[in-house]
Amino acid sequence: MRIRRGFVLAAAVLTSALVVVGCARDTGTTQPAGGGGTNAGACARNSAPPAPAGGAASAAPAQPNADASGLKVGVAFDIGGRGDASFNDAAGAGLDRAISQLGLAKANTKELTAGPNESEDAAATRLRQLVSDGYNPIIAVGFKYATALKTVATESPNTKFAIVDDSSVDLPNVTPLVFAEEQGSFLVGVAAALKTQTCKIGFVGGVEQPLIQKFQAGYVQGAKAVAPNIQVDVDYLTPAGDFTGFSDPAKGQVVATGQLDSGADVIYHAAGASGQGVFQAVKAAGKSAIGVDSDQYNIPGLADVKDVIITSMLKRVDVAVFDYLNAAAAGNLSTLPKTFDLKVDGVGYATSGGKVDDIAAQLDAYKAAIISGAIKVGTAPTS
Amino acid sequence: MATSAAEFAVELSGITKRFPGVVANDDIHLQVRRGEVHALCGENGAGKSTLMKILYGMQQPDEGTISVNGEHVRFRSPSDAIKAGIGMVHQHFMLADNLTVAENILLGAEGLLGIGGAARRRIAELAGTVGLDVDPRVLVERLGVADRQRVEIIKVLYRGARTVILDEPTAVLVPQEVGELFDTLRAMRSDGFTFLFISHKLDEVRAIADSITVIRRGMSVGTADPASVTSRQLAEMMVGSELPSPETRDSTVTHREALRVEGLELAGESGARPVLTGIDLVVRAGEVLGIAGVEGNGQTELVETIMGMRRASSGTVALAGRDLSHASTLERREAGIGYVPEDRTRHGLLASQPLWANRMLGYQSRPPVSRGGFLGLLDRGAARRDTERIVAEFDVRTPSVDVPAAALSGGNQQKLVVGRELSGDPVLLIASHPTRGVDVGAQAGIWEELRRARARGLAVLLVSADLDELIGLSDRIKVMLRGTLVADADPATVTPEELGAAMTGADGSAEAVV
Amino acid sequence: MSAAPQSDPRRPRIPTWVRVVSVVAAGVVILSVTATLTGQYQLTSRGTTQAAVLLLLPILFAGLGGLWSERAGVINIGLEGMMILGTWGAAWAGYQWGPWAAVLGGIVLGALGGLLHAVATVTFNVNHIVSGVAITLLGMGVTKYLSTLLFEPISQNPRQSPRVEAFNTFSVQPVADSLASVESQQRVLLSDVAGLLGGLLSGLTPLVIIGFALVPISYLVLWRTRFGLRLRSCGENPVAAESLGVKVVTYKYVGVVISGALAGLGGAALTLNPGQLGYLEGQTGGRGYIGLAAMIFGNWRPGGLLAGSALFGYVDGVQLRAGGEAVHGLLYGATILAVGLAVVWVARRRWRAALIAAVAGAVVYGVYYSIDTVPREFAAYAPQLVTLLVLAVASQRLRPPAAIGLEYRRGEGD
Amino acid sequence: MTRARTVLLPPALAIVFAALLCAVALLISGDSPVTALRVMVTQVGEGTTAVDIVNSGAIYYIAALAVAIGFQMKLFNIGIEGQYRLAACVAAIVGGALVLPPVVHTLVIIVVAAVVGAVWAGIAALLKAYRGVSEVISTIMLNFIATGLIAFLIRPDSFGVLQGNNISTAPIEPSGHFPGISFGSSGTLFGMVAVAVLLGLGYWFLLNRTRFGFELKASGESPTAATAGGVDARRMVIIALVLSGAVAGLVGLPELLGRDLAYTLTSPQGYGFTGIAVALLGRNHPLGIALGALLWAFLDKSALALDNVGVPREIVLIMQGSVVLSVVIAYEIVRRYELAAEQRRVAAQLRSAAAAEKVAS
Repeated sequence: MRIRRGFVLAAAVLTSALVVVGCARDTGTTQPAGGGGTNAGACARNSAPPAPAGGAASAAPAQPNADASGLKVGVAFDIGGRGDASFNDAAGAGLDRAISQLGLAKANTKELTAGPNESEDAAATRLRQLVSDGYNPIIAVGFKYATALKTVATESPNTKFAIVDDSSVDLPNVTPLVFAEEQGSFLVGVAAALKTQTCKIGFVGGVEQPLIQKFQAGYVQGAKAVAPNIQVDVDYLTPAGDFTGFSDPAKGQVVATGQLDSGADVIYHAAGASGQGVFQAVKAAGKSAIGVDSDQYNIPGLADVKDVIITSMLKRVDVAVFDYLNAAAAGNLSTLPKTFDLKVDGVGYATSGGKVDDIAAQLDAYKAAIISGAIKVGTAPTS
Repeated sequence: MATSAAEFAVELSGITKRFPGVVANDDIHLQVRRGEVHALCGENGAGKSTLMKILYGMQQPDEGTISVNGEHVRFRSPSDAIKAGIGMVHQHFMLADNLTVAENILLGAEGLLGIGGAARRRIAELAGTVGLDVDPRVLVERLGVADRQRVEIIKVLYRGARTVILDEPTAVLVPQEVGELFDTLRAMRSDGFTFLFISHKLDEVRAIADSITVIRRGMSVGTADPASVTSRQLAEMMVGSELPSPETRDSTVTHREALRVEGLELAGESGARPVLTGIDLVVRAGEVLGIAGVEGNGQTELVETIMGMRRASSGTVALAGRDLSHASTLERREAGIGYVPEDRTRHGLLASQPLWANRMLGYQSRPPVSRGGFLGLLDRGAARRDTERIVAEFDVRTPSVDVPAAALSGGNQQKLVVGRELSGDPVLLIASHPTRGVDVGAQAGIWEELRRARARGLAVLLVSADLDELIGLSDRIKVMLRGTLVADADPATVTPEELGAAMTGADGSAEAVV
Repeated sequence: MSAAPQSDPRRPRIPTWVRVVSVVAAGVVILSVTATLTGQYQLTSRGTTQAAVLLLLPILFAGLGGLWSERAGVINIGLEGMMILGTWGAAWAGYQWGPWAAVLGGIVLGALGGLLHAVATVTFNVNHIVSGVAITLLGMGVTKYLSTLLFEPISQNPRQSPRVEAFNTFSVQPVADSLASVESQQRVLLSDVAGLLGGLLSGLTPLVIIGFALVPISYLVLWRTRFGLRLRSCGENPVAAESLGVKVVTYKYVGVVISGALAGLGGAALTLNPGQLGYLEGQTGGRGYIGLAAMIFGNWRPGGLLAGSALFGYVDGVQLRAGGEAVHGLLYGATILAVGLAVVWVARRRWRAALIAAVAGAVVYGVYYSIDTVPREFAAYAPQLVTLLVLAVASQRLRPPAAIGLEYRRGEGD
Repeated sequence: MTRARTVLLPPALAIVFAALLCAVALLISGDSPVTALRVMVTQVGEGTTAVDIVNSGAIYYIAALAVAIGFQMKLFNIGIEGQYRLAACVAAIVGGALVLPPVVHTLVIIVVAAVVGAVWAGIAALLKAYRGVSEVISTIMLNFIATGLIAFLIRPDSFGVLQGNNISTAPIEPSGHFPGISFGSSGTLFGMVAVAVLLGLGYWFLLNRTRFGFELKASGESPTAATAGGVDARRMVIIALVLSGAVAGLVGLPELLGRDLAYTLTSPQGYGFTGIAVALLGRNHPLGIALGALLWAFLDKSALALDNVGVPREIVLIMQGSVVLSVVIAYEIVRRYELAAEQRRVAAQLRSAAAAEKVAS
């Protein structure tokens, strides 16, 4: 009895459903799938800004190389350490350059690496170990060291410290090494807007936190500066505090594929190791991707996807570390810039692979406009 | 194979099995002729079950030998025993509720006919012979007790066993069903099957057995001829002394109502038919009210509903005039209900806790165990002292009150539980199978305590499957069938057979039996 | 505890396949209606299905692992640890000898974890959850140590393996193409079915095939062979099984080791995931636990756990691909579902259930009506939220193996 | 004597076994276990390590107590992780928003944290008690959801404040701090360490001296017997989980009130899982847990020194994992052996008593 009633009900539902089968949908909104271009032809692009007075952008005068043979340099890396193909590696590269160019002795350097989810006191202990072993200066890589550094730097006023990605520690012996990620991201946003065929581009962030939002903000602003009606798909893998977003390529792949399916053809990622998934998705779809932090075209691990990487937003932690060590060796830290921005080549874009050579002029024009102050790049997403 | 040796289907000699602290079997000898029903008698805990587990390969003897059909065998596991043609129907059903009837039968015997059509046909054939009328694809959980036993027997037959061990097969059956079982056994005996029939129900043993072996305290004390031996003689062989009797003497029934239950109903789980319907009963101070019934007819649920462990869907429970229908189990206990649960290891004791901590269970809110107060502070000293009192008064054999409950024998555990539940002057004692799985000495002691408490004016609601115990102790008996009380009986005149008829509804009426 | 038979045992229940087909059909119809009415066509697009398959695969393997272990009576909350071991093993074998070696490597390392769990729980009778937690801890430790030791010299990164070659993907070509053309016509229901099916038939890897094949295989082995019957009997009533000559300890060991192997296979699926270079520390991200939840969700049955992992993969795929708006659209679908259930229950005269469903539907619709999008913070955890809600509604109808998690010792039955 | 053996032998065996395992692993990888051990032990005297060990030990201790409350009745609160993080976040938000007199401010923060932890655990408790949802699964799911909730709460447009590239809650005014004991250059002991000790005492008292503790243990030992003994199983599930959650809510406070003064994106995670491990190590006994917590903290903190001698720090993770697994196995073996011995002893005593009786009569 009960079963029969169930069947009748199911049949009723099915019949009514079948009635509507075949009715075409009112497809007024965005079409999914198929990569069908939405308004490819209608991607109006502004022309590049005029070169500002004073000619092309000139890099800040480089400081002469000092002799760093007397320094003992300690480096505390963030989670991942050397080999992360990201800012830890970049910091390491800066140190290596100091060894080769400034006469810093390899034996006089020491590198320690943070573990995941560790407490503040572990970070502090790491810094203290470096202090007590006589390292000076000491470079902390990553904003997670901020609190620990504040403690340790207060304890050891005679040791010089630098911290990458943080400017919140206000002590005389702490030098912040922060970057204008938004400026570099602006430029790759420009590149994306110039390269897109569909007038739709994507951004994949690893974890939705302020640092990554700076990348997003600059990228979107740059793209809109070129093509005001461009669509930018912005997605994050995980919300703030859930750091698995930086190490989940499977999710990166899914998100990127979603953006590609909805018509985006250039995707910029700021998602750490999850970016591997983004590259794979882009490669599978035969579109373009933009790397982050270092020149990802040249990373050996990404060799098989490098042909889709048209450029990378460079965050020159290596430059900052090198410059800092150089300044420290010279005994004058005041020559360091407050922010490593476009002007001092603290951020920039990569040209490896030659995929942006055709738009180099426009990119340089925007770069000059930013350096001259004609374009101000915001650090927080507007929406 | 020597023909003379093959006279015995099974021969056990010198079997000894020791457990930590206990010698379960001590040099036991047992000879079972082919084609006979051989009864193995002994009181609870005498070592019958251990012996049969050894014969069935579930346990290995420390000493002694087993011969089957005159050949020496060593059973490392039940599968060895099954290969030798020995099957066992366990006292507690060895069925997996969540598997189908067919799966339960086939399990372990898939090699015989596979698990396909041939097996299904064989099962259908066997089902016909034991009268099992269910689809073999249904889950066992949907079967009643009698059908479950039929499945158990099919399991053994399916494996082609020629020698079948029946461990207390009648414990869950009413007399009529026992008769049917015996008919089946006799028919199978004439087909050449051999049975080892374990029981302590002496009348049944004398009715079915061709020969009897009695064991006591792990030793075989002799064999008897069922044709000539009397129940009394058998009993004395089993116990080694005169039988205790559960008979009560004078009536101590008063007019004070201790427990009044009216219109009690318990709904079944998710739409199933009600487990209890329209239960009305009254127990007076100084009275023992016995509840008879085949297991699974709602006695357990009745007791647990009165205790507040199950929520009645309607009806009232009043203790000495006070309505407890909505009280919690603890409140009911505090109001003066003592409770001897049917399964002391599951419901009565905390096995790994010391005896004094077990004294607290159910009394954690009352003196002498509790000091009361907001935090409910416990008085461990008082708990120990009172446990020592129980140990002394109820003759609990234990070296101290600090040993864990699990270290005690079953009888001593039960004495502890009874002693605890008679503490604090209860108004009503609910005793569920109070002497199940208890040795004869402890049984007598428990009966004596119940009688004494009754004389002091305690009301007792007694649920038991042991009809002798029920008739001997009760002042009145009510019969329970399919969740309702269907008949009243007077223990002074009723016989176990009449009670059995009422328990199965075979008397065709819900009127009083007597 | 009531021993009373609940219904007439002479009649078997409604065939399972009828229920499965109706549930799937109802699900598709609800999704189709939702997609049409909310304009969230991503809900039934081929890409979403593909994403769902990609995301559900490791969960499915873990869930199957849970099934094998728990059917043998051993709770396996160490699936996460075994999966981590599997990712490492797959990467280690995979970068040297290719993808099939990776599969084998994952299986072997996962099985080792399972063996450890079996030793602890079956031989030593350690509480199953305790052992599972300990194995997860150990799995994390061992893989980190081994990666530092063996991967860092090659990959220059202690947290990541060198690149592991993955399987090529393939599609069931003519069918997939014609489905794609139907999907692009945007016809109600037809296009939705085409999208959902199309996703299932394209972008396949051998592991996807293995994963989906293992569902019926697990069913057939566990429910239709003597081996399976014996294994399940150990989870239902080990004492009875032993009394019938089943070597309970052996079967439990086999069940738990297979469980570990399947979890390890799940790890391999992560390592070989398109879009992955190989082993990456922390890449399991709790998928082992989610697999366990999917299995419980699926009532300890292969088809059910497939549904559980599919739900999880689908919701995750939707939220990752299409974000909060699509999850918002799902709320609409949930409303339809609740109303539908209410109607069914009214027809069956189960007033209370119907009322609850109706109220739930109203609440969900209220939420749908009052917001435009689900904040990313919640959308990201929509799968977990859905799992929790479904368990809250359905958990009392679940039927775990009777002897699960219980101590069993040889010869102790009575 | 027997008792001491039962209690002390298993962990000792387990630690030795785990240490041997690690030594073998180190030898295989070409490192010296002796050096590793020496460096780790020496590290305790360096800098603030000793104080850090006690501080972290206190945090692990609170987490493990929270776990142990549930374990007593065989409830597995895997959700300590989500409970403490959410509690710390909300407590930091409330603490940062309020201006109150000293002591009161601190107390309010503590109460808020406990309540939030209790509420979050309460969801799992209600689901378990009324819907039969396994607390293991529900708390795991709630951990994920808590992460989302926290992310939502500390968004700059909710309650968050941008601190450079980090987001934190508004810092708590000095009146809300829990003052610690300073050892100068050796660090500052969190004041909450004292609270952890008090919690341990309270746990012991509750368990062994009160009706609630008895009912809790009884429910864990045998739910059926407890029910027959008048213990309301559903109520116990709810109380035990809620209490466990309330204690879990305090896990984040030593660092919040003693050092960080705000909840940030980078606030540490994972204490919940450490708590489970430590509770297992300490076999739910307040003293055992304390030792387990200190051992765990020692391994965590001293491991930092391994970097100095080039030994992979991850060896400590193997040590931690294997010590937990071997300790539970060791406890089980010893428990089984002791029960059998006890039964033999009882039987022997009764036999000799019976024999004496026979002789006397």
